[in-house]
Amino acid sequence: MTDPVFGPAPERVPDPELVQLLTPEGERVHHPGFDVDFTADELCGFYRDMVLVRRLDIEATALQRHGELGLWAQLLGQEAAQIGAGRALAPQDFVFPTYREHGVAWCRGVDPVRLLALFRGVDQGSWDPAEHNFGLYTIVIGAQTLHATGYAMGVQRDGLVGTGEPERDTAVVAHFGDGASSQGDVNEAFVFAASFNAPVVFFCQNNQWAISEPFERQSRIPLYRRAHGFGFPGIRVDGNDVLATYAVTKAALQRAREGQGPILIEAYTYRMGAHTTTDDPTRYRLSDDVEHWKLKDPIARLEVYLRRNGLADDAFLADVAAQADALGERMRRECHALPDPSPHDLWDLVHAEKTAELAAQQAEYDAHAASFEEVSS
Amino acid sequence: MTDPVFGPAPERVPDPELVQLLTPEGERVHHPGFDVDFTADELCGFYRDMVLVRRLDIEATALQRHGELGLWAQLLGQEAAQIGAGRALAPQDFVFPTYREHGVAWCRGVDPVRLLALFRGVDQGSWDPAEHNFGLYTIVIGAQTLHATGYAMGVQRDGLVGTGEPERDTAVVAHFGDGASSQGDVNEAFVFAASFNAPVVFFCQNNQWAISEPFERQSRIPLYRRAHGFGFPGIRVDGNDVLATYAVTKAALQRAREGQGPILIEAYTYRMGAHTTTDDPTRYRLSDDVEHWKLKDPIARLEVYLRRNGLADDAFLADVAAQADALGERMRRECHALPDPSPHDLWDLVHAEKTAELAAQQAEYDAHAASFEEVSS
Amino acid sequence: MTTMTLAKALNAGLRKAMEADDKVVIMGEDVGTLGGVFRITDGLQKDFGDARVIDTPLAESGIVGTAVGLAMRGYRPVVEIQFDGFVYPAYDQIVCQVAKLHFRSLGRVRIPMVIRIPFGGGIGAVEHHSESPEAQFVHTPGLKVVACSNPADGYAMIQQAIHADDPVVFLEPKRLYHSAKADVDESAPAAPLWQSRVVRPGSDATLVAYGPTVSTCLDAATVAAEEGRSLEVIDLRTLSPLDLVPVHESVRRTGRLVVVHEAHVTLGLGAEIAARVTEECFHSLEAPVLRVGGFDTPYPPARIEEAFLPDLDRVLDAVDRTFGF
Amino acid sequence: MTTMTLAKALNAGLRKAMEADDKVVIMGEDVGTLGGVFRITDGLQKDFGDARVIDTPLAESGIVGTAVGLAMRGYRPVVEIQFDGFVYPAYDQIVCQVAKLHFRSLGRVRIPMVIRIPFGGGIGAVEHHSESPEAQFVHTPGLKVVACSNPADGYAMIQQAIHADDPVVFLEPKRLYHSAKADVDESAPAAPLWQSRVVRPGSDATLVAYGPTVSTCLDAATVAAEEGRSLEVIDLRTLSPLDLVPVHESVRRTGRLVVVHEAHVTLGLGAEIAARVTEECFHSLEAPVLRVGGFDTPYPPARIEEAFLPDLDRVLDAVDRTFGF
Ligand SMILES: Cc1ncc(C[n+]2csc(CCOP(=O)(O)OP(=O)(O)O)c2C)c(N)n1
Ligand SMILES: Cc1ncc(C[n+]2csc(CCOP(=O)(O)OP(=O)(O)O)c2C)c(N)n1
Ligand SMILES: [Mg+2]
Ligand SMILES: [Mg+2]
Repeated sequence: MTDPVFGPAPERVPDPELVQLLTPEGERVHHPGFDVDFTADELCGFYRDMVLVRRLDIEATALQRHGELGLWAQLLGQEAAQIGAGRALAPQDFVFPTYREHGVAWCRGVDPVRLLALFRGVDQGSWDPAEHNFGLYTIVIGAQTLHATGYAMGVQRDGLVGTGEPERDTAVVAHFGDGASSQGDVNEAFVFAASFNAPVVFFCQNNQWAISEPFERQSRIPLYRRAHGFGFPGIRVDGNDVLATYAVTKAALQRAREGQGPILIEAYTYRMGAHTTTDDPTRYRLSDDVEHWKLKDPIARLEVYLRRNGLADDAFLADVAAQADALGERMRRECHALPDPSPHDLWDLVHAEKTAELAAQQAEYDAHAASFEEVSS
Repeated sequence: MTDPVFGPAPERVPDPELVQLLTPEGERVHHPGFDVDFTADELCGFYRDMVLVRRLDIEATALQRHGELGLWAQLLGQEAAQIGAGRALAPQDFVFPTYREHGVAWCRGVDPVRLLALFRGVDQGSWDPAEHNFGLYTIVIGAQTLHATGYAMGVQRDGLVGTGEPERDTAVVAHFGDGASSQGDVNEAFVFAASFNAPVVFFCQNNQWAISEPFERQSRIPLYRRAHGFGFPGIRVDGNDVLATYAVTKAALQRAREGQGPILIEAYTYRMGAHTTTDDPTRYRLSDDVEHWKLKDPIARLEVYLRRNGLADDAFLADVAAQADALGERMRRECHALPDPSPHDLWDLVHAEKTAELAAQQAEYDAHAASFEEVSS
Repeated sequence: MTTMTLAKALNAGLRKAMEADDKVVIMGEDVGTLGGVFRITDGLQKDFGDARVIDTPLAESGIVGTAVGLAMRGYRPVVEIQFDGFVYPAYDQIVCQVAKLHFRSLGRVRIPMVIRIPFGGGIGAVEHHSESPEAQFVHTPGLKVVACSNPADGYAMIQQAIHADDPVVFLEPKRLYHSAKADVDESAPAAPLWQSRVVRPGSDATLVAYGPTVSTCLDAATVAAEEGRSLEVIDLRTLSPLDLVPVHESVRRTGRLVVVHEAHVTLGLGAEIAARVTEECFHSLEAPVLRVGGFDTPYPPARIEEAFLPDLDRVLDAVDRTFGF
Repeated sequence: MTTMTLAKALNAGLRKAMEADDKVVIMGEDVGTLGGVFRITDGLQKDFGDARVIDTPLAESGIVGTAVGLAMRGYRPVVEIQFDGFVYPAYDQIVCQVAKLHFRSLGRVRIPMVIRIPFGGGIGAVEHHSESPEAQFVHTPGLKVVACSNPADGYAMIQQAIHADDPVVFLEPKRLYHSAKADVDESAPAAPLWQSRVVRPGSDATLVAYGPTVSTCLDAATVAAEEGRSLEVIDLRTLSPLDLVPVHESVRRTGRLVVVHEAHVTLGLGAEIAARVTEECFHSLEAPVLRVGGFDTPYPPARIEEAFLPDLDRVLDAVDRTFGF
C-alpha cells in the first residue's frame, strides 16, 4: 500500500536480489558485482572447512549430551556463512565473535578444544585474542559490536587504513545475529562506525531465529537495509552459499581497509539445530520449515558442484571424512583430559595488579580449603 | 562516489525536498502532499502562540539571569516546530516531551509557571500528565521515546486505533533531539514501534546541535532517513515553518491513529540560543551561522505573510504584544511567589505505599530538624 | 493443596494474577510460544493471547522502557529478564525512570511494574547466567525488591508483587525452579509481602538468608543441631524495604548473626544488615555480624562455581567464628 | 608550586598524561571544542588533535563500548561521562565488559580505561545531575574506584589512574571543581593511588569521608575542636580496593567512627565500612559505626538539596550519638 502523503512505505521497494554464486542445486551462477573465479584448491578448502566444522559441531553436541559440556551453541546450517566470512579475512584483520562463531574460530586457528573448555565451564575463553586476531566469545547480545567499532577506530589511529599496502591495511569484523539487531548497542555501533567512518564490517548471520522468536519480531524489512538508515551500505548474501559469502565479505573488507568505512552484510541463513543444547525448537517452529531449509544445505550444494565438475574425487572426499573422524576423536579425548581450574587462581585473574584486599580474601579461602583437607585427611 | 560493487552509497540518493508551505520570505508555497488551507483564525492563532512562547522563553531566561531559576533550556528559534507539532494534536493524543518542549507544553495547557518551578528547583515536574496528556520533562536523553512507544502499545490494547471515530482514535508523540538519535533507547524505540506497528509519531527537532556537537557527529545522512532502516516512513519538514510542521504532523498523527504505524518527522530547525543558560555557544559555533538562521525566523515570516495578506492588523499585533507583556509579568510575579518544597515531604513521594523503613527515616529527620528549631529559638 | 515446583508455582501465580486483572500483561524475550527459557510463562500466551503475553524484540532497555509507557497507560506490566546478567542494558530505565517516576511526578505517576529476574548460580551455566544483582536495586530508592525461596512463597509473592502499586524487582532463585517441590495451598491467606520470616527457630546464633541460600542455611542448621548448636534461620523475603524486626529480636536472644547470600560480599546485603543490626543491637552482640557470600571476583566458570557459592561448610565456619570473639 | 582549582588541576593532570603517553585518548560528549561542560578537557583537543580528544556521538554505552575496543587495540581511553546520572546507559558495558574482560580472558586482555565521572550534588542542578553512583561500582569486582577531594590529589590521581593497567572509575566532586583552590606541587612525588590518608589527626572519634564530604568533615572537626572534641578525619581516596588500614588504626584509638558520604545510606559505602571495621575492631568500638549520607529517597529538587546532603550538623549530631552508647 502506497501512502498518498508519505510515499511508498520503504518495505515496498523491490528487494534487490540476494547475492548468490552457487545455487542450492549446486549450480554456479554469476553476479555482476561479484564476478569472482575460484581455484580448485580454494573450493576444496571451503568444502573441507565446512565438513570439519560441522563435525566439530556434531561432536561438541554429542559431548554435551554425554554430560561433558554444560552447554553447546550449535552452528549447524551456518557453516557456509562462517567459513565464507572467516576465509575472506586477511591475517591482520581482527574479528569480534558472538558465542556461535565456531567456524570463524576455526579459520582463525583457534583449537576447537578451547571452545569445548568454555562450554564445559573450565574457563570463559582461553585463547589469546591477540595471537589469533580473534576476540573472546561474547554472550551479552550485541556488546561486541561496539568493541569492534572501537577497535576499528584504533586501527584508524594506528594509520593502518588506506595505506594501499595489502599487508598493512586492516579491517575489523563484528559478528552478530538477527536478534541482536534490536539491541541499542548494535545500533549505537552503527552510529559510531558511520560517524567515524571506521573500517568495520558488520556481519549479521540472519539465521531466522532468536531462540524462539522469528526474525519478523525484530524487523519488518530485510536487515541489510538497516544500514541505509545510518548512511552506509548494506547487502544481503546467501549465507548458505560459501562462495557468495566469501566474495561479498572479501569485497567488504577490502572496502573498509581502503577507508571507505563501515558496511553491513546480512548473511541470510538458517539455524538448523536448536538455539543451544538446552533448547527445544519443536515448541515454536514447524519441522516443515526445517525440511525446506535442508534443501539449501551449504555443504551438499558444494559437494554436488565439486563432483559434477570433477574437482573432487572419492579419494579427496574420503580424506576429508578421515580428517573429520580424527578431529572428532581428538576432541573427545582432549575434552575428557581438560583439567579443572583451581579456585585458588580466581583472585589472580580479577585485575592486572592484584589488590591487597583480594590477596587477603584469597589467603582466607586457602586457609579454609586447607582446614578441610586436614579434616578429610 | 558510487561504489562499483555495493552500489551508490545511500547518502547520494537525491534528497527529496524539505516540506515547506511558507518560505522564510513569508511567501505561501504549495506542496503536493500537503495541500492544506488555513483559516485566518488558525494563522493568527499560530502567530499568537509563537509570540507568547517566545516571550515565555525570554522571560524565563531573564529570570535565570536574575538568579530566580537554576537553569533554563531555551527554545528560541524552535517556536514553529513546537507550535506546529502541538497544535496538530487531538485532545486524546498523548505527548512525551524532552526538557525543551515549552511550546508544546503551552499547547497542552500546562501553565508556564509549572515549567519555571521545575527549572527553579522547586520540583521535578508538577503538572499532571494525565490531565494534560503531556508527560513529564525527561532529561535522560532518549528515555521517553520508549515510554511513548509503550504508551502507544497500551493505546492499541485499549482498542483505540483504527476505530474510525475521530474522537477516539489516539496517537502518541515522542519528542527528541538530533543528538538523541544516537542513543540506543531511541533506536530500540524504532524497533519496538515497527515491530508492533504502534501508533507513535517520532518528532525529532533537528536544531543542528547537541550542546557543542554539530549534527554531523551524529549522522552523515539526513535524520528522517533513519526511519527507512527500520521499515517505516520518515519525512523532513521545515521546522521554522509553522504551517508545514502543523500539516505534516497532523497527517502523521492521523496515519498513526488509523493504524498505519509509526513515522519519523525530522523538523529541520536551529537552536538560536545557547544549549541552556549555562552554555556559551561562542566557544563552538560561528555567529555567521546564527545570523544566517535569523533570516529564517519562524515568527517574522508568518508576520510578513499575515500583514501582506491583510490577515492581521496593528490592533491584532498590539493585542498579542499586550498578552505577551501580561504573560511576562505574571511569570515574574508567580515565579517569585513559588513556595519552596518541604524536605519533610521527601519520604512521602518515594512510593505509592510508604514503607516503615522510610517512615522511620522521615521521623528521624523531623526530630533532627525540630532539635535545630529549638536551638535556634 | 497441590504439590508443585517453584516454576509451576510461579506459573500458577502469574495465571491467577492475569485472571484477576486484565491490565496485567507479560513481556519479555521468548515468554510467548516458548513459555520462557525456564517455562515460567508456559501456556499463558495460549490462554491469554499475544496482546497480553508479549514476545518482545531482543532489547532489555526497550522492554523495560516500553513497560513504563504501558504502566503510564494503566497497565500492570510483568517483565521477564531472561537471566540476571542481562538486566544491565535495562539498568538506566530501571534506575532513572522506573524507580523515580513516582517521586518525580509528586506521586501522580504510578509504575506498578514487576521485573522478574531469575537469579543466582549453581546451574552450571556460562558467563552472565548466575549473577546476583540485588544489592544495586536495594541501593536505589523507589524500587522495592523481594526474593522468594520456595514454591508457596513464589505462588503468593508474585501475585502480591503484581498487585502492589510500586515497581517491584522480583528475584527468583533459578536453581530451585525445578528442584524444590512443596505443597502450595492456593486458598491459604498469604503472609504480607513486606515481612521477613523465621523459618527455623533457634537460640545460639542467627542466620539470615534469602532466595537460594535459605535452603543452604536450613541445611546448616540441621547439621549444627546434630552438633548441639541451635541456629535460628530467617528468610528475609523482602530486601527493600528490609524488615529487620525479626532479626533484631533474634539477635537480642542469640547475640550472634551470620548473613548469607550469593552476591559478592563487598557491599552485598550483608553489609547493610551488619551495619543496621550492629547499630540496633550493639550491646546484645557477642561477636561482629559475619558475612558469607560470593567472593569479590567475577562469577567463575561453572567447574568451580561450588567453591564460589556459600555452602554449608562456609556457613558453619562463620558460625564457629562468631563463637571465637 | 601553582595555585589552582580542582578543574584546572585535573586539566593539567590530563595534559601531563597525554604528553607522557601518546596512547592516551580522551572520549566523551562535548570534550573537544567545548572542553567539556565543566571545562576539564579545555584546550586539549586544540593541542592534541581530534584523533586523541574525541567528541563522540551522544550515547554512553557507545562511548564506553568503543573505548573497550580502543583499549584492546592498545590505547588508554579516558572516558568522560558528562554527569553522574548519565552513566547508567553505559552500565552494562562497564559491569559486564570493562570489569570482566581481564578475568574472562585469563588475564590476557587488559582494559586500562579511566571512566571520569563528575559526581555528587550541591550545585543546584536539575534531576540526574547530582548522583553518587559509587557503591554500585564498588560492588562490581574487576573495577577499581577512586575519588579525589582536592586539587593536589586531582592532579596526581588522574595521572596515576591513567597509568594503571586496570579500569578505574574516577570520581570528581563536581561542586569543588571551581571552588576549591589549592597549591599543587607538580614535581612532588605523589602518594600511592591505593591508599587512604589521615587528613586531620584526632583522638576522640574518627570521621571517614571521600570526595565532596571530606571538606564537610574537616569543617566539622574544626567546630568540634572548638567544643573540646578532637576528631580524626580520614580521606578514603580509594573506594575499591578499600584501604581501611588507617581507619582500623584510628578506630582502635578512638573507639568511635562515623562514615560520611552523599550516596544513599542504604548500601552506601558506609555499610561496607561499618561491617568491616566492626569485624576488625569489635572489641575497640565504644559505639556502633554510624553513617551519615543521602537519604533513601531519590535526589530531591535543588531547593531542598541542602537538607538531603550531609552537612556539618548531621555529622556532629552523629558524632554526639556515638558518645551516647
Ligand atoms: C543482553 C542479552 N539478553 C538476552 C540474552 C539471552 N539470549 C542468548 S542468545 C539469544 C538470542 C540471540 O539471537 P540472535 O541474535 O539471532 O543470535 P543467534 O542465537 O540466532 O545466533 C538470547 C535472547 C543474552 N545473551 N544477552
Ligand atoms: C543520557 C544523557 N547523556 C547526556 C546528557 C547531557 N545532555 C543534556 S542535553 C544534551 C544534548 C542533547 O542534544 P539534542 O538531543 O540534540 O537535544 P537539544 O538539546 O538540541 O534540544 C546532552 C548531551 C543527558 N541529559 N542524558
Ligand atoms: Mg538468530
Ligand atoms: Mg539538538
